[in-house]
Amino acid sequence: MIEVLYFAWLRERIGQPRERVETRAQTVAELVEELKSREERYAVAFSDLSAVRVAVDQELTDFSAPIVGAREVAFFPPMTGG
Amino acid sequence: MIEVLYFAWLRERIGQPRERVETRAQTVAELVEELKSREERYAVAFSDLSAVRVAVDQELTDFSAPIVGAREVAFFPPMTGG
Amino acid sequence: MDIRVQAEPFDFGAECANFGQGRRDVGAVVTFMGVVRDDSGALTEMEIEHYPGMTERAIAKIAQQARDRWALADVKVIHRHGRMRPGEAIMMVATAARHRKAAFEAAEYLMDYLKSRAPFWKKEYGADGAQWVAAKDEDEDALSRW
Amino acid sequence: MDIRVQAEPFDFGAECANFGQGRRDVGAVVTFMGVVRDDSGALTEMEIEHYPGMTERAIAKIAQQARDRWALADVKVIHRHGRMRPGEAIMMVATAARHRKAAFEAAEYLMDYLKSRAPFWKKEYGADGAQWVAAKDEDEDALSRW
Repeated sequence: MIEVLYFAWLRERIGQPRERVETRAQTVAELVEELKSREERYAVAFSDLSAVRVAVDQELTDFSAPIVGAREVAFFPPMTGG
Repeated sequence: MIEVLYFAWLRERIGQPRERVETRAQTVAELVEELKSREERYAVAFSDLSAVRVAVDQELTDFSAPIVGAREVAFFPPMTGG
Repeated sequence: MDIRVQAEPFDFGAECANFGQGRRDVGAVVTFMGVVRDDSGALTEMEIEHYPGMTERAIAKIAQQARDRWALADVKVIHRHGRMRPGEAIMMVATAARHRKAAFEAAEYLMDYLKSRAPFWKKEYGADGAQWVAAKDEDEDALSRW
Repeated sequence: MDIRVQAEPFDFGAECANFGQGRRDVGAVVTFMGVVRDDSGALTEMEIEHYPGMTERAIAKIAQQARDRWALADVKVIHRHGRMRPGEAIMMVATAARHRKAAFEAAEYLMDYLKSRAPFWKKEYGADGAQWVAAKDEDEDALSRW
């Protein structure tokens, strides 16, 4: 079980801020494929991955990152702080 | 008659902050030559002109600047504001 | 080092007042304040979403990097989330260093990284609805200078 | 535009407090404060001599150039003269602009020009006597970037 979080327009498109996901995915990319295959809203939200950033256990990383043993994975658009 | 001002170590070496000078010098450079020929303290203060800056009527300029009609000429070392 | 992520407004003047003071090794203090700007004339509010937990970690890491790289005597970062109106302060950074070059560079580094590497997302509310502020290529490009 | 040349101390926090506030077209405020630094550990006082009249003219010209070049919403420059002790504020600048790049650049421009083109001269008093601070080549060189 892994905690999956969504922020900004990804949260809005997926329709929830977080969920617990049962998965055997080894990497972020595999988790994304699994989610996309589950429901249309995920397929839409993840249709253009160049517009999506990911953090594993609150550290910014990329889609090839391993998630085995991770507590949380977060998806969000490019940040606009400052 | 022109008002001549000195600042920082130029003021200290010349021994006064300002003086009125009767001169026929046409340029700053001519004024400096005239002062240097007057007394040793001027010759010492103006011995290295690369270390001296000049303003005519409160505008930074260079030694070739004309001083005819000017009210004041100021000599000082490179500035250290900020 | 003082890092705060908060919904409440902060007092920029009061935050600047004592920063970097009372030390003999500080010659330069630089501060930056980001303010909600209304380019269209139709902005009613800005909302900033953030990622609690990661936000604090990301900012602490960025601030520590700046502190080490420019040997800063002190660093401060305050960043708000939630809703705010045009003219309100969004965030601030402050740096204290021996020389002005280090203080300026460190403040710009903090801003460049907070802009693109701290998990905040801005949404603008106006007469014509709400929309997420898009990240700019130039903000991402700005990181390449460091 | 607010330009002051004075012997009295100023309150950096209070000067920052309202600067650039209450406008919808300001997104970025940058401030810089220069402080008397004691590198040797033996500095007792710093004295700043200036050229009354020319100082105000030179600063006004530099500030106006910055204002025009970066379309600043506001500019502030305060510079002290006379004697001050380690830790005391010597001077400050503040810039308000739409974007952070303009606010930062304008503040650095002001500092670079105030450093080498405003008629101030610093003298340091310490245990081993007094000496004039020499201008640095790097300060003159800094002007070439503008």
